[in-house]
Amino acid sequence: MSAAPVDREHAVHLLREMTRIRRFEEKCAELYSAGKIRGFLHLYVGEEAIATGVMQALDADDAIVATYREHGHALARGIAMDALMAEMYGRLEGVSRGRGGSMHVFDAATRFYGGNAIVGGGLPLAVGLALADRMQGRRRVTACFFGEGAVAEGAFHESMNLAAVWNLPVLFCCENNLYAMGTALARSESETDLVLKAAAFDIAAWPVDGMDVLAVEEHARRAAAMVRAGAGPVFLELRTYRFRAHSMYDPDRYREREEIEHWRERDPLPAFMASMPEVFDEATVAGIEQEVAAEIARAIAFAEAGSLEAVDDLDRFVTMDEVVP
Amino acid sequence: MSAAPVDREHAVHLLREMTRIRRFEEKCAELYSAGKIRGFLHLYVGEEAIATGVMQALDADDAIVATYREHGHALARGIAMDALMAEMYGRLEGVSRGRGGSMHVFDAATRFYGGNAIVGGGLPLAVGLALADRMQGRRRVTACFFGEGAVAEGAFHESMNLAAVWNLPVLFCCENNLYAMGTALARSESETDLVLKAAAFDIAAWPVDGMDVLAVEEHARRAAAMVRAGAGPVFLELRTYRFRAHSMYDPDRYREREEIEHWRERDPLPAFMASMPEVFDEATVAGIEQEVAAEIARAIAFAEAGSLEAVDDLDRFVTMDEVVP
Amino acid sequence: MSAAGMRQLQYRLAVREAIRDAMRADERVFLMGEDVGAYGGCFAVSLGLFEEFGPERIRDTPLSELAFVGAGIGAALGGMRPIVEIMTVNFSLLALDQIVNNAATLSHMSGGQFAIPLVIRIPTGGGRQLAAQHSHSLEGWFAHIPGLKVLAPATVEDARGMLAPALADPNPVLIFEHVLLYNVEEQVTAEPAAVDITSAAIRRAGRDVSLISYGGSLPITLEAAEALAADGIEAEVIDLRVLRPLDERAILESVARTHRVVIVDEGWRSGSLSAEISARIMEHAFFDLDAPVQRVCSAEVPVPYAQQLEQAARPRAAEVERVARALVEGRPLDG
Amino acid sequence: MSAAGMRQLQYRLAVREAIRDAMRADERVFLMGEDVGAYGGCFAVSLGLFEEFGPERIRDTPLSELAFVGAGIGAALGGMRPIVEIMTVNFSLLALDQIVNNAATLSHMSGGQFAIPLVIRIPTGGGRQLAAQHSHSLEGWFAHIPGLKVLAPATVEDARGMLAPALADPNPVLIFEHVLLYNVEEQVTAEPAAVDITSAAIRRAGRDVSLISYGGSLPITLEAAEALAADGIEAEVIDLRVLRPLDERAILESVARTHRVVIVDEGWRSGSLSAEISARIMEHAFFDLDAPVQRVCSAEVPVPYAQQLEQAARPRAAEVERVARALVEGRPLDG
Ligand SMILES: Cc1ncc(C[n+]2csc(CCOP(=O)(O)OP(=O)(O)O)c2C)c(N)n1
Ligand SMILES: Cc1ncc(C[n+]2csc(CCOP(=O)(O)OP(=O)(O)O)c2C)c(N)n1
Ligand SMILES: [Mg+2]
Ligand SMILES: [Mg+2]
Repeated sequence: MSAAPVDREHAVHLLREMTRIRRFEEKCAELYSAGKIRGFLHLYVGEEAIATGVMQALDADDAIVATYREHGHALARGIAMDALMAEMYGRLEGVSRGRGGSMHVFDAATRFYGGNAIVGGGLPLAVGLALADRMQGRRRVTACFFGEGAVAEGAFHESMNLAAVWNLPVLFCCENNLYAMGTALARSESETDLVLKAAAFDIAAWPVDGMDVLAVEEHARRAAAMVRAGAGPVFLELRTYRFRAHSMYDPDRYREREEIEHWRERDPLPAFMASMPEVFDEATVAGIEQEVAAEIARAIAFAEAGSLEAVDDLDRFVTMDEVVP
Repeated sequence: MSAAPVDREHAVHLLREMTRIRRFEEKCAELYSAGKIRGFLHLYVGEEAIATGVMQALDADDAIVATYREHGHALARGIAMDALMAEMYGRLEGVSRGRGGSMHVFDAATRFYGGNAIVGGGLPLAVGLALADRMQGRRRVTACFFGEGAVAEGAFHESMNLAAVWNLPVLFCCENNLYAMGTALARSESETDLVLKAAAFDIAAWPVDGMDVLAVEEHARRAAAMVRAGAGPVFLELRTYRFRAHSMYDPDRYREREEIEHWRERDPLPAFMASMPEVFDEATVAGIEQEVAAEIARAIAFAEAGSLEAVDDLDRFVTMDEVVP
Repeated sequence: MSAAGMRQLQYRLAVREAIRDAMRADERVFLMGEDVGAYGGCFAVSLGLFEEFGPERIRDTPLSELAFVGAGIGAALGGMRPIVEIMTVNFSLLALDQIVNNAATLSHMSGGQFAIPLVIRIPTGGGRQLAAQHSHSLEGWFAHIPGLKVLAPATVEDARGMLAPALADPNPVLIFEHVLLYNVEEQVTAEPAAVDITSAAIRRAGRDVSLISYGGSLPITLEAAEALAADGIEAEVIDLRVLRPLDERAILESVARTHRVVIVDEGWRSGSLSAEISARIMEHAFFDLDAPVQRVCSAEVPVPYAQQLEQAARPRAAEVERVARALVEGRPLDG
Repeated sequence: MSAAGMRQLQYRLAVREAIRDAMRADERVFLMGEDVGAYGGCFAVSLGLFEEFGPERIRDTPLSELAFVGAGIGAALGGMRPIVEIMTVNFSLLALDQIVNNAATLSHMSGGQFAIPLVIRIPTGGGRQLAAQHSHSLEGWFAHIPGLKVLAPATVEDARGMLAPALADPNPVLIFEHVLLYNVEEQVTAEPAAVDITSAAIRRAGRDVSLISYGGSLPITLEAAEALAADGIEAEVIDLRVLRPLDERAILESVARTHRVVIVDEGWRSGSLSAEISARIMEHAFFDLDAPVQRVCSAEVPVPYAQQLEQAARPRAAEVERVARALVEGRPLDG
């Protein structure tokens, strides 16, 4: 556990955020089995500390680019849970009018640029968003989340180099959960030390314990400060593990029980609670769980009550009539 | 100059090979101005030591994958100059029936797989050729030539990783002539030490003086031996310079005269001659030049006398009727 | 197995059997792609093959579509018979350079010195609420490229039978498997019957109108044909099977029999394969036509997640039926 | 400058002037691509702009087509007005994932939250003996993708005038410049005239047959029209200008006037844009036709280097003339 002192209020905030994600994801799994949510569903259970910690380091006008496993990032960024749930339901009231679903959460208000279902597909977008900031003299950060599997893609290589050679304000957040679907990192990368990948581009990089929310926050703040100060991109390898299968379709045949158990023992929520017993007494924790349960209940009610976009609007926004936002 | 002892015969062979390339390229430039050769023409003048040196390390059944700047590789590999010249002329007697031209030299007999006009496009092919050898238990090497500009392509990144993670017999020969068309390496790569690129894949790599034919041969032999022995891919950064413009279209506005002059002083042909005065007396050199001049004259005569493929054969080989070779 | 040597077989298992048979028959054949091995395949097509053939021949790849597709081309040049699986058609966009600039050109450009006996299997199509980056139908788009052969098995028999001739073909062959077909079960002969990869097939006889379709659209086309039959309209249903090169003769012969055509294609309407078929009929059977050839295609939108929107964007049996009926009854369709 | 405020201008310089004017008028506009700066552009289009605007706004990129095209999308999302140059159309295959999966989908998929005011300029086409990896004509292929707009300036005026409206458009706009047009010189108004990016243009009036073409094929189409005119056959020549969305009305109106159509398209015949145009005429103007719509396209082969082969593979004026003449004289074309 990191030694950085945190006040009670902030600690509670962090646990609340992680709990919101954890319970939201668990509920999504249920709703998927119940047929309320369709398509592909990728859960963030086990990785909550990363999105939660990194978002603490970002300002309101910074940008986020994420993947198909982005519910946690969306919630931690402040996207309303009800609009997020409505999106899962494919409702018009969803963040993307129900057109994107689980893999395509977008929110212009919080500069959340998706939700990208192409592995590596978001990295070039992040480079471009950062380029726009740089050319317009804005001191904003673009945080780009992707899994370790994306490191094998050409898009990773080209984007890292572009960001570095142009000295762009991109915070690359590699969520290394050791598996890309069923493929273990060692079976897909000849060099498994991802920090060395960044070295090939002369990009500042270091590993972070992705199961420790305070460590993530601390390192994300340091990295974001460097990026914001104009030091160029930074690459963080956030070491974590997904407690559930890759998606609801995945029978999870390729991981050893022991390995899963080992990581479950490092569950970021209990670990954080245990690290601050003075803060997280039973009452506090129960209070958080109650708030979150209520929020989720409201979100489901909102989604259930949502409407379906009219089929006549199918063609809307294929092309735009004006520049937004 | 490297200290490896070379016998007279071999030294003469090396100079003859480099001279064949040098004079062939100079003649191609003339013929291009005369309108005999069309399309894009990329000359290898200044880089002769690389193709010449590396080919010494390859066996008859090894494979070569090159780029659009491949005349030198083709000649050093043993492709007949007359068939090569006929290809430049677009003649049916050309190595590729006149269909490929300067950028697309192919020769099944010497396992020369082109001639690829997509920067980085040859690397995945080389990986596949090596994979086939590995799966069929053959101890062959696939030598893949590409320029330093290709290092920025996703294809480079993905191919290096595949070759390494599967431990494939690929000899990656990066011809670092400091420019990709008009773009200096420092303007296109945040990390200009290319050996560090290979480190990101845990691939054995080292720089070689590409202007010293003996050094190239020595290091290529060592690298090829490692690859052949099953040690996995090796990456050689061959440092060189092109004395001429990128292509016949290039006004060469982006390089300093001094820089060009500096490198011309390291011209691999005179440098090699000067390093072995006991071998390269006037008579010997004159003899080589005469042989080469005669060979080129024969090649031109052959090309001039060549025929044009019948227009009715345009559709031939769009799809094949049987597997060849 | 039922009597008469027939048995019920699922499309997914048919593909798996075809891969297994090919690998047992020829040492040079191997399967390569993302999660085809330990995971068992994104659509469980290769489930169990990893155990039988091991990691060398059921080869999991990193997420590097461009390089492993190119490696498939190189391996074919090197004497192997690779089956490369691209997990979903939209990811094939990352490998298009290798497919179009290399696989499709090397034989011709080298003057016939090299053949590329490569098979690329690509799950394609929408209908599963996977949204705009996982629901493309690009098979018709690939059919534009000279040097490639493009197959679209629409039946379990073709799913099982097309792989062998594709592997025997000296050219790059792309096999598009529609994701909605994987769970389809049909009666097939116990032993694989040899099928060609050159001709279209008549899936239903009928003299009133030709319904031309392929791949994932065949089921709704047959459904429409049944509905029409209930009203005495007999539709001939053509399954193209091979999208490149097109079996033009089969198409024109059908037009000559029925004089009316509706093409059903899941591709986005503009520039879809249906346009090429309509243009060929225009050029070679114009005077056989009693009415203009019609098309039922996908709406020209990125495929949305919401079920009602996705369904509205896809070709539907009811629409095929409506258009065919109007053609036969000579009612105007425009406007 | 000649009288009447007209002047002679080269296509290449027209594009350069358009870029310069756009960059002077709007700080957010910048040009990004391989060797657009220090080198002056592969086709010398951007020559001199580096000196005027500097390396930030005339931005040389590494050889990373996928990432810098994606960066263009991101920069557009971030408030810039990028002009991304892909050096040659065949390299665009490396960037297709970003163009098709991101640029074409984000607006629709996000429910209209984002626009992508991005321009991508792509030199296209063959005819310069650059062989199979440098001579593609894929503009019609791109026109299949919903969410994109596709332009093909065939005249110097359009080369100069289309960029401004393309930059003002909130959507990704692809501008295909045929490499054979760069050296073309034409008389244009001294000051750029405003042109639309929505409609086709009639480049020559005539009542006997419609010749529909675009981009690099317009010159040979006009050449064929002149040859026909010498024999009293008056062809109406339509320049599509916009390949997506097609100006269907202009096409149908022309058919209504002439009742005969030849489409000239440098794309490979099968699945080229010409097929879509033929299919649209089939659907909406069938009964206006006196004869089947014909197509003159490229042979379906990887473009060869040898001059006689490349020329044989390309659409030629003589062929357009032959086909048009046969149509008008009512002679059969088949076989
Ligand atoms: C280009 C591309 N290839 C393949 C896929 C299929 N796919 C979806 S997620 C995934 C695994 C990605 O693993 P990783 O990047 O580590 O992220 P994680 O799922 O572990 O968070 C794969 C292969 C895809 N969506 N895009
Ligand atoms: C994918 C791709 N992008 C761009 C080009 C245009 N192009 C041809 S050669 C070249 C420079 C390549 O430089 P390098 O790899 O260093 O090789 P060199 O020419 O110096 O030998 C470029 C940009 C191309 N052929 N392919
Ligand atoms: Mg992972
Ligand atoms: Mg170079």
